[in-house]
Amino acid sequence: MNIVVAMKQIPDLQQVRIRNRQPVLDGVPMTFGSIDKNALETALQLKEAAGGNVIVISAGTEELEDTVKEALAAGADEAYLVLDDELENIESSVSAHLLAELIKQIENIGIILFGEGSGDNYSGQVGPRIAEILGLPEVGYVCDIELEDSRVKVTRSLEDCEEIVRVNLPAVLTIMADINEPRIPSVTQILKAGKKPKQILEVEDIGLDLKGDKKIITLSSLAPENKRKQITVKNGEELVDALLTEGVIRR
Amino acid sequence: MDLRLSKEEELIQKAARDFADKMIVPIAELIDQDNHIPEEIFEALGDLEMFGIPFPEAYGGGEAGYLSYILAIEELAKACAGIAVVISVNSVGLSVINAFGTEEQKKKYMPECMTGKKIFSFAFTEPGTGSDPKQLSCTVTKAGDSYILNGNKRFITNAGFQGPMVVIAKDSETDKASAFVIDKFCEGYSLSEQWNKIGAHGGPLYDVYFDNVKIPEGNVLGRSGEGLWVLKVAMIYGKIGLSGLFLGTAKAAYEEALAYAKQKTHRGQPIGAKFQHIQISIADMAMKYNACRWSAYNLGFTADTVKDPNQLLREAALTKVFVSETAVEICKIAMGVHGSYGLMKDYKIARLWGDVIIGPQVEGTSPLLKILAAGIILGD
Amino acid sequence: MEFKLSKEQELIQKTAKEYAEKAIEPLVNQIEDENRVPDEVIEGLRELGLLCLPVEEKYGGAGAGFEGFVVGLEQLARVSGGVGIFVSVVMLGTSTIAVHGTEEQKEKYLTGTCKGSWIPSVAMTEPDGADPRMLKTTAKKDGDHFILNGTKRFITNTNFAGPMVVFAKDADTGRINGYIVDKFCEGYSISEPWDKLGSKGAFLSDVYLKDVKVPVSNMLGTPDEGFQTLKVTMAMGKIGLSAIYLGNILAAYDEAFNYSKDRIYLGKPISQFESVRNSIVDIAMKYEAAKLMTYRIGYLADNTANKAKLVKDSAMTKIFVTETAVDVSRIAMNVFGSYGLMKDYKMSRIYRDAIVGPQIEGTANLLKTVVATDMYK
Amino acid sequence: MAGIMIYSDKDELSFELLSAANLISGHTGLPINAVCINNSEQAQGLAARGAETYLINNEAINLADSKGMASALESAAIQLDANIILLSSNRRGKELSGRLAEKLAAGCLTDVGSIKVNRDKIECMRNSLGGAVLAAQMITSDYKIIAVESRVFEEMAVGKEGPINNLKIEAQPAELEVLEERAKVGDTANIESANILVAVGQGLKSENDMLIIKELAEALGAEIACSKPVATDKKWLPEERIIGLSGKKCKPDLAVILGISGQVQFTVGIRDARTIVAVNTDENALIMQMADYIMVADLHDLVPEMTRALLV
Repeated sequence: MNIVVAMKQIPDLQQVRIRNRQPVLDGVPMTFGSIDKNALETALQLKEAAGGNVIVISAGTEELEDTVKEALAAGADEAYLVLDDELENIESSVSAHLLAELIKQIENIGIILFGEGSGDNYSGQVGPRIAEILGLPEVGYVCDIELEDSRVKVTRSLEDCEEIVRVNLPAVLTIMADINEPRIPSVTQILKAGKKPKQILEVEDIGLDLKGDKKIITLSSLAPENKRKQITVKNGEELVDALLTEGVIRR
Repeated sequence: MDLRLSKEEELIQKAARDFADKMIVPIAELIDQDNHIPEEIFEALGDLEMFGIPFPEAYGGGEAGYLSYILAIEELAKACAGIAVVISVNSVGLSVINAFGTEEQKKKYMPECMTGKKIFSFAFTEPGTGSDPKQLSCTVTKAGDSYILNGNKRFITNAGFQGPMVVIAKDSETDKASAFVIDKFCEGYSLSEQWNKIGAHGGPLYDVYFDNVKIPEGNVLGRSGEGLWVLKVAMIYGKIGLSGLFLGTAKAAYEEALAYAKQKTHRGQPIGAKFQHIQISIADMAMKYNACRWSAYNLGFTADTVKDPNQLLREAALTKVFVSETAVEICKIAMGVHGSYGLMKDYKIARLWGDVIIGPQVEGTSPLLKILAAGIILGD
Repeated sequence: MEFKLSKEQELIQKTAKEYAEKAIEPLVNQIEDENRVPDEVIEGLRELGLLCLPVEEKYGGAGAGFEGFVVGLEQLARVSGGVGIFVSVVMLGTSTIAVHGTEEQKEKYLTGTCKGSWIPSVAMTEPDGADPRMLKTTAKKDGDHFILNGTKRFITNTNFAGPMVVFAKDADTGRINGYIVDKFCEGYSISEPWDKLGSKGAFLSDVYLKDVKVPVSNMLGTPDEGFQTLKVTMAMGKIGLSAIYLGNILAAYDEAFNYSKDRIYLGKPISQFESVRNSIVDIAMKYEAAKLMTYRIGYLADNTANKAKLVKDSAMTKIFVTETAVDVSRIAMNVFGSYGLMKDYKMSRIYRDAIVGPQIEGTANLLKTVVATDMYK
Repeated sequence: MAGIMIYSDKDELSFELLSAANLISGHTGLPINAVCINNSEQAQGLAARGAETYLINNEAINLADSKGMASALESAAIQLDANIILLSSNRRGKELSGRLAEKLAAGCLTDVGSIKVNRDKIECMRNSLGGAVLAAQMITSDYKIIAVESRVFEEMAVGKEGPINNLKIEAQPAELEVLEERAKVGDTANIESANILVAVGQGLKSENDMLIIKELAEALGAEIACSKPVATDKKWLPEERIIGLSGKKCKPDLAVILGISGQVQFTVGIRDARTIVAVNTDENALIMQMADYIMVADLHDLVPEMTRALLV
């Protein structure tokens, strides 16, 4: 059984600075989103329990060929990638179609894993969209997975309760960050990463028109304005007095 | 030049950093107090293959080169100098086996010393001789197809861990030095009490006593009588490790001071924002750390690309002197930023102060290494 | 990571070294005494592409980038600190125009420098100091011209024809901008040259601007880019100085090394004495560290799109290299003993040159506060 | 073809969506259809708020099966002739929106934090780049799916009664079954609905210090929240209390933020608070720039002092 993990290359958000309300992305290195790393770890643990191969899929700019080493070093066996420098800031619907094409190239799939949301946009759409394209069942916000024969028992964490669900395979699962802690890759794994098999597809191979099929337009994208009072207080008493005067607290 | 880390280098650095943050930082103070590193740490480091970064894959290593090795040692040492000392000395043993060992010796000793379960030592220094090779007093005497080893060695790191040890001793008949591999804790092997070292705790030092230790003939390392060649190679790789190690200590001191300057307030304003002398201190440290960093990384690159051992020894000696001396300067400045608080063991800088002064004193003091480098530079 | 010069950079290094030894070395005393880089040297540098190493090829430069520049300048400055400063200021002028200039400005001034006979200058400092907020030189808009008035201090290469980037305050808006002035235009005059302690050879004077008329098209960048332009200039100046004083260190190293082998004391070369050996190693060690810092800033300059961002790293490098140069000169001087004091020995010049580094383009302590401020951001 | 359709698995969220639909309808004149699945109570609630309500009663539709749910809502949208579909951006809602969007070849925006209608253009604001920026976006496809965060709109008030219609939808066979549903163990705090929050971060030195935080929270009548590392790395608080991009987005009247540096991954979850107090030892910490009241202090000193001041 192959376990597929979808990962998204994003700028290292810790290093993004804001100038004049615009994000400065110049020189910010690319990495995988943090929940994606939990998804990969989930796949690796499933593989350790039940065998099979872990295959990473991703679509992104040419740098992705380097970034994907992070996943291969952590233990993924193989990568299927779409590389194109136009693949920056693409819509969820486009990502879903590109990734679905990659998935179609892979045989004998058991589970397709996603993080519950990407590190940058966190919109959580691509997993469910791919499930729809491929006609597969999907369970989101999974915090526990138990493999059964041709099915899987998962715990879905909702806002107010947990739901234990049994689902037929193949299935799409999106996982929560607290499901595990990603492992630290070992040295030889890191060095072998670049030598692991990679299937690389071009956008033309897939026949998708990146520009033509826009469903969303972005009107503006600015850091939120901060209009705050910025009053410096010296001690706890002064602070409490100020808050009482403002009426946000009562004694 | 291309001063970007490759993705692989970056990932090795990150693996070491993540491990250090998660597993070492929380217990670093405890390691310092107890002068003891928990075995789980060694095993976990073994699993991450941090013991074998530059060594051939065929013997269980990572074959990632010495630049990666320095990147990893820097990160580990930043969290705990003692752990880096253990790895560095272990690597010295591995380096000489790798350079001089027979196929059999390599197969026997290298893989086990990369798992964290066995740890190498290297024994050269003696009580009477300091580090002068011409005055060795440890002797071996040929007896049939074995050698009998007698004598004492001083300040030997990792001597208390299970694993092999390379010993340099003089042949009582030929008067020439040879290198041997022995198993620690074999018959006739015994240890002194631990030396009470000022810092880099966790990698304790012992004196080692050999009382008629029997060494099979097959355990001569390299050719008989060529012990000083083995020593030379050991010195090179020891200095590479120490350059990475004290680079890490320097970084730790710098980061501590920076954090302290941001946090400590004087009349409502952080000292780093208020006082120009604190700002100058911070800039001085950053500048000096940068110089150390490029020197140390350059040494790693040189070790990966340069074949001439003399050139490498020169670079290694110069870099070790520069980095370890500069690390002391950085730590002194960082101490200045802390004021009296820096004297308190509650602050990490107090621990780093004990760690950093070790640098210029070990594996050849700075003046001694300068004599050595001068010989190569002046070509005489 | 790869700490290796490219083949091209190795060749630049070799060319600069050979040219400096062959063509500059014999003239060094003359350059010092006359305080002027001779025309044949300038022409020689221009022909070999050493005058305009980082300028793009399409304007007649060598297109060697800043890494190529520092590697080349190190070798020139090793032979003559004065020539080093001269070349560095040419770089400063051309880079400032290259970063913020319009295509027309670049076409005119960069080409005029690389292929013609111009030598650029940059004028920022004033008698009251070098703090950009305190600039007193003004630019007053008057139709399609600006009228510049003010005095600039310690400006290099003012005796040559060519463009001068003058930083001045807009009389109306108070904003600082760079303006390209043609030297020796109407209203431009210079003082007697300053008699500098060391790094002599590049002409240094004050500049007086009296109702100098500059066409509006000669303003550098847009009105609100002035501060960025200034930052670029500041960063570039420090890259140049790092390379110059790296050359100074290399010169001291060579001198001390050779002297230690030649000088006989008690029947053997002094290189046999431990204290001298120690000194040589100290110098070698410090040279290596300074070299790595300098080459790295060259690398960084080539790989940083926004050159204004180099302010912190270039300042750190400049402080490190110039202060190390002073240390090294002291150590080398000790190797020479009394002989080092004699003008017959090159060491005396190298020593005088070294102390210039930490004092110019921002003193070490001033720059450290700049670095620290950046780090606290 | 034009019309608005709303659906949420949660009653109160569906009442909020009704307000959102009214906003859009007010500008565009489009009719509003509220859909409920196997939940007549919700249907009555919606009708009581004046909605044209459609109740789907078909026990074969499984709420936990996003595939079947998307298919049900697709046919509802077609039958009701609705092209603007508003869903709640809770977990179920987000799963559903992606899936439904794909079915309808629709553009879809989730985690929408505010909606502005500009003539007939619906502009949605949502966080992007890890919360570093706020993007104004618009869907251009025929079908538009918008998943709105909770508490963005007030619940629609009860008013003129609307009709409840029955809608017949065929169920798709589900490829999953729900074995069990269980309440979350332990902490059930809802920091999103608290009026006052005390949020702690890595400035807190030890778990024991949580005591003084509790005292302060009690004195203020506040819920305790935290930045991510306090819950995931240190495990001093449960994950339900995380504020931020991958945690909760809160809009309390007052947020007292203690020892949190203010990375955007955190601030994105609290920047809509009405009043923000930031306490940090570093005056240059990012959090200070977004606070109404700033205090440079060690939280371990300030918190007891503040508690005392509140109790006198």
